[in-house]
Amino acid sequence: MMTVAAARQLRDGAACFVGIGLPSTAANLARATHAPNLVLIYESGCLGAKPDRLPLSIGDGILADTADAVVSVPEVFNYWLQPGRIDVGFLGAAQLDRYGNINTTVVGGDYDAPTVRLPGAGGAPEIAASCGEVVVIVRQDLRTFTERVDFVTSVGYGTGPGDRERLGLRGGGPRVVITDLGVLEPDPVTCELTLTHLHPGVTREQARAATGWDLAVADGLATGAPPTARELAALRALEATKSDGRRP
Amino acid sequence: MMTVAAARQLRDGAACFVGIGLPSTAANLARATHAPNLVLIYESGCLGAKPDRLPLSIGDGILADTADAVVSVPEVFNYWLQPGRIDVGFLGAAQLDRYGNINTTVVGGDYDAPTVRLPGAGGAPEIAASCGEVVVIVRQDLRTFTERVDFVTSVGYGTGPGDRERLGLRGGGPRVVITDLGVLEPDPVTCELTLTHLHPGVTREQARAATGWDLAVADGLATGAPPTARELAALRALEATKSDGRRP
Amino acid sequence: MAKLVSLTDGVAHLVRDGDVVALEGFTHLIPFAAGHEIIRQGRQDLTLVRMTPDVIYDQLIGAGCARRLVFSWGGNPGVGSLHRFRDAVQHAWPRPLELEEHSHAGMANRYVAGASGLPFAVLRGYTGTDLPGHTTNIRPITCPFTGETLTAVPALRPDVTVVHAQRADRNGNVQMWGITGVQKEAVLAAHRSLVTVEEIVDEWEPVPGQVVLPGWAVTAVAEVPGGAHPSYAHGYSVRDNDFYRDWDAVSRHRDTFRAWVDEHVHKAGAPA
Amino acid sequence: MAKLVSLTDGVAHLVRDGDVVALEGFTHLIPFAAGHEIIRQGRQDLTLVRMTPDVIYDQLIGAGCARRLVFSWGGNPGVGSLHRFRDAVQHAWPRPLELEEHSHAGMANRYVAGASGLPFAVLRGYTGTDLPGHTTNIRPITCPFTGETLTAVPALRPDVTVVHAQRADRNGNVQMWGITGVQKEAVLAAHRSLVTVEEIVDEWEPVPGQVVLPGWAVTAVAEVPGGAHPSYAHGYSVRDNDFYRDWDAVSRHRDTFRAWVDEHVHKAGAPA
Repeated sequence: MMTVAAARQLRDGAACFVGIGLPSTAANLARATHAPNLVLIYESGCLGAKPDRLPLSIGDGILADTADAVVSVPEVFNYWLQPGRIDVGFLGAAQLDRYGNINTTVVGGDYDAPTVRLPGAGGAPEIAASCGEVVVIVRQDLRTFTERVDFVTSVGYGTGPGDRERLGLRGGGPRVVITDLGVLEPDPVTCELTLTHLHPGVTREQARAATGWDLAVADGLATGAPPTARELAALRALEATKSDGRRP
Repeated sequence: MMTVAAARQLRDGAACFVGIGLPSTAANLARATHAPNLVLIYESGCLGAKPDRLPLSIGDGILADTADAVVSVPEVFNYWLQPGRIDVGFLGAAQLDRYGNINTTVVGGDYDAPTVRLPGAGGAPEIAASCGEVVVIVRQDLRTFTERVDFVTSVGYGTGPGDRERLGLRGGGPRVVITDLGVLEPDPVTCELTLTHLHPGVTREQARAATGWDLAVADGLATGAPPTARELAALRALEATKSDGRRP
Repeated sequence: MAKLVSLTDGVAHLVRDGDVVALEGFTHLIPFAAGHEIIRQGRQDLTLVRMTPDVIYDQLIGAGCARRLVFSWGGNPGVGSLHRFRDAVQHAWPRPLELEEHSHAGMANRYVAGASGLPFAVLRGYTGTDLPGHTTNIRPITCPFTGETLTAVPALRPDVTVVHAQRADRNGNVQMWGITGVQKEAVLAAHRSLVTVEEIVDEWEPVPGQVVLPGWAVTAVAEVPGGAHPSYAHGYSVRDNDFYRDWDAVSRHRDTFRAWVDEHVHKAGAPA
Repeated sequence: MAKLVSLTDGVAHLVRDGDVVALEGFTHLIPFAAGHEIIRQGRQDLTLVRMTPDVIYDQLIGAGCARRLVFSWGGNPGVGSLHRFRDAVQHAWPRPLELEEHSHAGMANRYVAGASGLPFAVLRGYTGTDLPGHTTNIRPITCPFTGETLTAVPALRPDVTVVHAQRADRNGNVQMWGITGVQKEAVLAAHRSLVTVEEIVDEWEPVPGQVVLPGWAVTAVAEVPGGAHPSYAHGYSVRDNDFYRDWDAVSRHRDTFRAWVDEHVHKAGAPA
């Protein structure tokens, strides 16, 4: 359901900066359903990749083979991401706070002696800064949805309204957070992430209980439409392209 | 003789930044005679071009077809010239002073209303700054060899010893100036251009009379060896490759 | 996706009076046909930007389209001077021409900064020359790590960039190869872009050395076979060196120049 | 001209204890065989530089070669964590590992600055994140034209860069294609370079998308077929995704890791 909900966020023709894993699956699902002209951009330098199977890494050969252009890594960041040419960026998170700030660096302890050392920033800080909008895909639980992130790897709305402008960040920031429980969107005034949709079968209490702050709930809280037969078929077809199903 | 003298300055295997006209002829003559492994670099982005005929422009197709690599114009300046990877740069001059400073911008009047508007800088300022050494090829007469250039387009030794270091220029500067009368080299102490060789049949008085400052003459002033039969044959073969001989 | 347009419509919609216009192409792939269309449509007060304002800008300047020129080398490559350019600078004919003058390295980096969404670029350049004395667009900058002084130049952001390429497909993806100069940067630095191509094809073969501009990064594409003449399109045509040499005589006098423009630009009309 | 060498000699002569070493390759063309040779030769106190210190640096770190890591993303792509990297950071095993941490954009630009002979690069990056608080190598810089504040990072100048490519010729010219990442910049930024290749050929066919490194810009080339495994060489091999998945279990414990290194690195020996 996370994948389907994420795919639905992508309008046809958009240029989309895709990381590996769920974002890649969602983007390719969108391409297989309602958005055939979605432009997939991978940080490995593949612009307009059209893989017919799901890559395991952002540097799989299938991406280069099917891309409109393969450019260098400096070029993808400097000529394509930085000037704001990418409409949508996907990000994951190990921790996320109420303003959509993201930690993928260290959890617990202090920076030099962390409890858990995570992979780090990668392309995320500049994706968060420069894409027209950001879609965050993340599991919703108390470990992840925290009052404060231990480390700001990528900026959402900082400490609230006006912060992105003050920092000179030119992209729009997180437009939507998609979890295994539902969908959150920033309040247009406070920028605080607000629960706007639940996935079928999930309650608002479950969502609030999985959140480390007092989660705001939209007045018109709705339940998302379940995956359609077409979406499910396309998703199954995509998943079947993974070579051996042992994907972690 | 200028062409032959210039070609002789190029040691085999050197990487050489070549402009069109006499430098290109000289470099290709060197490649056809004593320096078969000379690496020719054109500012159009052709690295290691091996033309079998003389191009009219630095962007002729023959250069791209025979190059080891064709790169973008920003790349040729940023990755190849600027870091000092090029051993030798060729420059021409509309005016030249005793410290090898070069003007190719404006002559006479003032900058906004010049007597003669020349093409301008092109790649020259950074060639002069960054190449391991510079070979200047220029006709020697009072219009060209002036006490002061009207405009410093490209820096030689500035106002004298230590100036290149003070300016932070990392290349060696002009090592030799080849004219239709002879060869000048900077004095190792004063940096002043000093006549070190005359072409066969030219006198020191002729050279001094064609110079707008009191031209220093080296103690061991020598006469350059006349072109060898091999050099002349190679030069004629090259000239014959110009499509119609109407080269201006 | 880039729109497929006629050359006439492309210039009419994308190039406006007073615009900052870059026509790029480093000796190869110079968009001459588009330049002629700009003359035919009588554009005025343009700021023309180009590393090497060679014959194409000699024509635009002589035709009175330009108010200002931003450049790094203004000559007829391998031939000599640009007489219309000189006449404009030395005698303000047909109108005065303001100059902003750089080195190639500076201009190339200004496009890179524009394409990168940065306000400026840093280079080792211009130091000790008289160039910084004649524009405010060359300034020192200090490395925050080493304290070294380097040179900064501001980004170029043309209102419109026009380039020529070998091929496009029906989605407006553009393919060029051979000497590709600074065209990618010039297109990406611009607010709008027009690409003329030798042909529009259903699908193309990848070619070694190709540069591809995705259709979603280009505003419009026009099919103009031979649109680079007397420059050339690698794989389609060769450089017309005679034209460049003959231009020296054509352009030397105002009347022969005017006659040439009348016949070869105005009377010839736009390509079908 | 680059020297043609054996992998053993290349590593012996070009990679020294205490060096700043960059092994680059963005998922594709990762020089694993060279990394194993560095382990076999027992290099110590290396500062390892790499945008994505994935399995190859997990091995070098676990083997105790590294004192310091400069990087932007340290994970097993598509799989999860790097257990040797985590063990070094969290428990200083087998020795402490200093970190200097950047974003991809920052690292890529640091190589670009190094390749360009500039002391620093400018980007829109890091702003508002906690990354600048943990290194002095991320600093603000002001545009001298607009007054905007941007971010500067210092050039990377590795003592030696090692990359893998598809082909070289006998003059040491190197040809690579497919995803070519930041390899050109990493090689040009370094004082010395070693390129391992699938094969050395007399002459090659140009390939669309190729990047060519001229032999005079490379220090040494070693023919090491399969030298990127479990990464891959486009046109020669495919990525061994099973290896990456299996690495998670192999690397999770110190003893299984040590056993793997003994068998697959030390006992296997250098390629002939």
